Amino acid sequence: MKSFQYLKKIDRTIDYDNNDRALFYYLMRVEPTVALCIACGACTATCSAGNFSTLDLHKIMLSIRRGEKVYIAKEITQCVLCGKCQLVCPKNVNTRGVILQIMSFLQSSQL
Amino acid sequence: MKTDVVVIGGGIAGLEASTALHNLGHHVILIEKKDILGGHVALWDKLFPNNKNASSIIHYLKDHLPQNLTILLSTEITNISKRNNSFFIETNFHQTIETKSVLVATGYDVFNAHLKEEYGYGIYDNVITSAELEEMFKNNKPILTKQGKEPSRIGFVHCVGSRDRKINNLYCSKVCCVTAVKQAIEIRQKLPFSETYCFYMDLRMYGLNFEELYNESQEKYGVTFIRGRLSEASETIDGKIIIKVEDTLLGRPLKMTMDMLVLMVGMVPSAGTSFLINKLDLLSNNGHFIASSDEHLLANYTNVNGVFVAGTASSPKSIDDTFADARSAVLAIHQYLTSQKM
Amino acid sequence: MKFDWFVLPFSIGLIFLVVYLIIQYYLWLNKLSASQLKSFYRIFFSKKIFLVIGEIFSEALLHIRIFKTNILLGFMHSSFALGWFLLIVTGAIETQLFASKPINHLYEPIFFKYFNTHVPTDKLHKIFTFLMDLWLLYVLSGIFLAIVKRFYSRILGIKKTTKLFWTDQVALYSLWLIFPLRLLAESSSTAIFHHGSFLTNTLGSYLEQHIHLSKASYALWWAYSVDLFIFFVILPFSRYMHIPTEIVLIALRRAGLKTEKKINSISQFEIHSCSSCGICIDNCQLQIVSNRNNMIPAYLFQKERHKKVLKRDLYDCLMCGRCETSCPVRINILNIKLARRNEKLTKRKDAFHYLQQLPIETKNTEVAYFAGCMSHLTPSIIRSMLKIFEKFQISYEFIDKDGTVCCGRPLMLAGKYDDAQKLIEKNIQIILASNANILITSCPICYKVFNDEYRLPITVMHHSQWLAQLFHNRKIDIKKSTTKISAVYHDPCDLGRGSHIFDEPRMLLQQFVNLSETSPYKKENSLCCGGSLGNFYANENDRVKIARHAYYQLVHEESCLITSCPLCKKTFQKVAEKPVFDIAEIVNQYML
Amino acid sequence: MKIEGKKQIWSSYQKEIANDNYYYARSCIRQNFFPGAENMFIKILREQLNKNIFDDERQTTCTGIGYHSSIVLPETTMTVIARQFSLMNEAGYDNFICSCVTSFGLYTEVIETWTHFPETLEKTKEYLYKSTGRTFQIPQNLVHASDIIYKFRYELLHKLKYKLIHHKTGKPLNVVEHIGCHYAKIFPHKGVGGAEYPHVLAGLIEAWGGNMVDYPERRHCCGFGFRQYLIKANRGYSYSHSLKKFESMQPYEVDLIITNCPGCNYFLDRWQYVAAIEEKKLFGAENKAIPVLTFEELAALLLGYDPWKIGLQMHQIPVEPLLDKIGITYNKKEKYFGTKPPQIPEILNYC
Repeated sequence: MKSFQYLKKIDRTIDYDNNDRALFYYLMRVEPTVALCIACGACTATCSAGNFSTLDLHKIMLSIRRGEKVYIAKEITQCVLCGKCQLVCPKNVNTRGVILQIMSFLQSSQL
Repeated sequence: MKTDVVVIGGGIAGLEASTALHNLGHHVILIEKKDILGGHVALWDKLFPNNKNASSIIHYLKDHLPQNLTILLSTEITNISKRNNSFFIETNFHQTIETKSVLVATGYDVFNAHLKEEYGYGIYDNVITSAELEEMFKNNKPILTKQGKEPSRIGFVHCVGSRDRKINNLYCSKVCCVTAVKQAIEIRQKLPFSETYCFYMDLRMYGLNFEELYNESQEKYGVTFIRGRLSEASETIDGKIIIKVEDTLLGRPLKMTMDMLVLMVGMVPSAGTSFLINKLDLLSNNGHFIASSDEHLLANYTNVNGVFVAGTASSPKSIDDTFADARSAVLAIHQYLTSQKM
Repeated sequence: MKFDWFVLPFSIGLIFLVVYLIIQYYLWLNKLSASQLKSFYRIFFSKKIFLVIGEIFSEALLHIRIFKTNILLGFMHSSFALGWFLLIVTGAIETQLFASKPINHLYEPIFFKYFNTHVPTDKLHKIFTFLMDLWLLYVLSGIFLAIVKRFYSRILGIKKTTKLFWTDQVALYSLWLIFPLRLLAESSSTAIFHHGSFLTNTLGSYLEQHIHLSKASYALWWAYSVDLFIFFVILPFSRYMHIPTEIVLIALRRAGLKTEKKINSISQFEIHSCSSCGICIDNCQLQIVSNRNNMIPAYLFQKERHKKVLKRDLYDCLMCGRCETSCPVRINILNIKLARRNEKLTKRKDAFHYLQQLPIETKNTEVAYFAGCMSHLTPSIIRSMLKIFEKFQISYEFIDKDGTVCCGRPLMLAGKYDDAQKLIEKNIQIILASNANILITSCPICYKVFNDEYRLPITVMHHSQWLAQLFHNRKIDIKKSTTKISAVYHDPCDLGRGSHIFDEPRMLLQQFVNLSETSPYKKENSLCCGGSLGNFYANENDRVKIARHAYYQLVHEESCLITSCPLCKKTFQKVAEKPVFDIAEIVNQYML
Repeated sequence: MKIEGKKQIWSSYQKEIANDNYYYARSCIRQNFFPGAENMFIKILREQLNKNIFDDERQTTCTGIGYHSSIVLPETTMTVIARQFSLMNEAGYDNFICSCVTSFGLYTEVIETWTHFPETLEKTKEYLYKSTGRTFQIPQNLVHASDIIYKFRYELLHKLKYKLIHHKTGKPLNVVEHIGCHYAKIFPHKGVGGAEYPHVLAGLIEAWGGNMVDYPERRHCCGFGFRQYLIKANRGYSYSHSLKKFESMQPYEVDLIITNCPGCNYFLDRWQYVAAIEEKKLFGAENKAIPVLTFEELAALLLGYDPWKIGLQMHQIPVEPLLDKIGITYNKKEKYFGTKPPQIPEILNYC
């Protein structure tokens, strides 16, 4: 918006129709426990990396379902895979497995 | 006509109570305004959480009805009054029934979804209520949009008409959460290539095996639950519904196009319940359901001596709760009638 | 000249095999670094060569380690290896002694009974003939056991035997056929020339009564040779590649070479040295509870050989190390798996940028205490340690009190070795800033990585070691009045098998509790609790099953379980009937 | 879309609209942006409907812009509004018409506040008396100017020279209506048709032959938002809002947007112009931008007034394609009354 001296605002809305949920379908195949997350936040509360960073596993879990790939790709690098989340998860989500699969999925999709 | 007890309402509470009261030796008249018995349950297909046929419940109740029980179908009460210790009930057939006691089992109506006008019920083609969806299941109708296509994305909006100050219904209707889970699973079973979404404020999976059903819906059927109250729905040029919610767990607004939107309508007191509240000067809870004399100890008693209440006339209840409530009402009436005889 | 056309299949097969091996080994060795090659060649000119020869004899031929697992299984393996070896050696000498020409053709000892038709007359010759029959019987007994093992493996002490790839199957059946064919061929010739001994003569005369021998005999020699051909040609593409490769591997190992962080040609030697004997199968707890096979070394290396390894095969493994401990060939299974995992995930440049912002506070303390991530979920361990520190007035710095920068091992287990370095660097800074002499950790996972990767200039101790030392210095007194509880000690994988700390915890615990040591699953043979950070595929159901299985193998009746790992404690707690303690809790509870 | 369902809702949101004798409160910005609109309103009422309407030169702003930007205190606003009412009383009128939607919202809000908190009414009376020596009465009927046109839409229908119909094909034109947020979103029962399915402009469109387009983002704000627009750096926020609406209405091939709010009208017009230049996007039928008119301008246009005398050249989006569709003849040369025409960017220079 050069000529008008202000910028178009980025829409915060999750545009569900246009998001790519391939990651979710991939995870449903290889690690179906991903579907069990109820976003209770126990993982985030205990997260070793989350103590020092913005890593928020329950948000990543939700973003997987919403197809917010850019957010996931940005945040997932902060995970140290320590596995505390797995110990506290009330729904027995195989969190480390999910994260590893996300990493390898993103790697193969070049994000 | 003279009788010991008039049971008003031929739903499951009324049927169960009439049978039990009759078996205890009281003379019972059961009044039902429709021409069939069974109330709402007769309109349903499968029950949560175990997928049992709703009709099996009605069959059981009908099979156990005493043969000489007086049942007045298609009968509406035009007036009811209390004189001395008796109630006089006038019907649309100009009968007058004199009774020692009355059991109000008038149940509920489903919430009028027109009142949540921002959801577009009655305006958008593909917004339906959960009751209508259940009817489609019951009658084995194909699940199709108004445009005649199989919907590929279906949303369930929880708490329509419940827990909403805007329409002055503060209470939780109790059964809609698990009904949504049940119906979402059924949709996935009938339309395996569809996606189903539930938009909820809280998920109240209070009953036995409800949580299991919820887990199954997620893991096996891939139902997606989005925590956020639907704020507005609008129709697209091709008759789909665009919904706007906040994904409160992500803290971001979310926009999604749906082929069909199902409103999980809650329970409101039925017209009959309101009528009786007026005519008998019954106390009510915030102008809604009939108030019990004491919700713990005297759940089936009302402020009027000789008037008892059972089932969803006093609060939203599941089928199990309704049966328990009806049975406890039977004991209350039995006690009342026996003490009167003495 | 002693020649018949039937010697050709054998000779071609053998030449093919030898050429193949020379080329393959040359290619592999060629990829080694100069220093590695140097240390490998040097071994041939040092005293170590005798150790190599000794180990080749004891392991490649006798299979002493397998004997230790099960006598019959050991006998089976040794009968093939040693028996065949003796047949070849004795046959070669026999040919040398009793053949007409001073130099024999390659194939002559193999078909000796066909070409040499003299009846043994002198005593020496008779002894050789006898020996040859004896060795053949030895091998045949092994084949008998091998066949039994295929159907009733439990007799040989193995619950499950390896399922084979098709080349393995062809090789296996051709191997099984070699010796019966040899017996039949020799017996048929013996029946004609009477130059055999107790076995061949007897069978020969039996056969003579039933079959027309002169034609059958020739056909049998052909069959024998063709079978040898098949075996030799399929050998490089089957598990029997381990026969020659293990010999090279023994030399490599004695030269101090093994797979470390990356897959290289040493790993190739290791992978091809796996005989798929299947001993690892029974030792895999994940296999026991889930019936999954893909991660077991016997199968993993089978896939490695055919380049068919999937992500799941690598990551669905507890990394407990029980297979490695039980492996008779001593293959560095864990290193190979980790190195392969490392190839799967790439390094992220932008990872862990937040570490830079963490402040590092300089302290001056005696002890740096690093509880570890998991210990924060078992606060009783941390509380016990802190109480002990305070009681003995040890100045300590609880360096991960407000959240742990992970030690890095979980990332390494995921195959992100490079990313882990960033955490390691940060932790080294934090640890060194405490100015402590000793780093104590409550977590065996951290302990292992502190030792293996950190190269800290200070002493690293697991709290069980440190407490044992404290006790040894007579600083701890035990409450006298209390009766000792009976208990079993569980060795955590990373502390026991991973770091070889077996005795200190036991020594310490013996003072505080009645330690029962009857379970066979202790020390090197300890079981995994199932909590493993190495596995990325096991669901909670698998893990609980492993924990339950392990718990009831260890704990009987009245004992309670003591371990020294927060993760083991937390995992066992889910299935335990009685409380599970950490060693620090026991010390804290029963010290005066 | 089920029209019966909407009718049911419309019927539950009807309001009382006075029949004659109005006191007219003008809008601050409309007088500047589209001066023809208010003039035409007065003209239509006087000439076409023979109504008595008083246009008071003494009136001031309602303070709405300052109030919604948090720079004017509520007490000040109440006092200013009380003065307007006092002027109305003095002129002998009881029926108050606001030209501006924000004014309408604010007058309604102030009256509601006085009703629910009578002490504020007393305070206001005191302030007004102390500062001006005036007293005041709350009007009997407070409506927005669009309510008046809505009320008389069928009377006007008989006088229309043109209809919202393509004069060649005979098909109804696709018309989007946009209602200012403060018209009914604050007090749904004060607006014709309520907040969810407002009828006040939809009624005009239907009555005058057009096809009302109900597109998904119909209820979305135009993005004016007062403080968002007052600060230049925030204007991108306003722009992004309008863009959302344009993208949502694009599939409907819209011929015309009508609004009843000064800010909305200005920005729906202005932001199309910006989008055309910045993003090379045009959102209307035939890949042209969508003309944006106020309801008065539309009424005047259909009644046969000269487009340039109504002031349609004040819009940045060219209106000629609409005039062509309706079949209104106009003189191209007279558009700017002989003055130098403004520079029109190439993408919009299609007429």
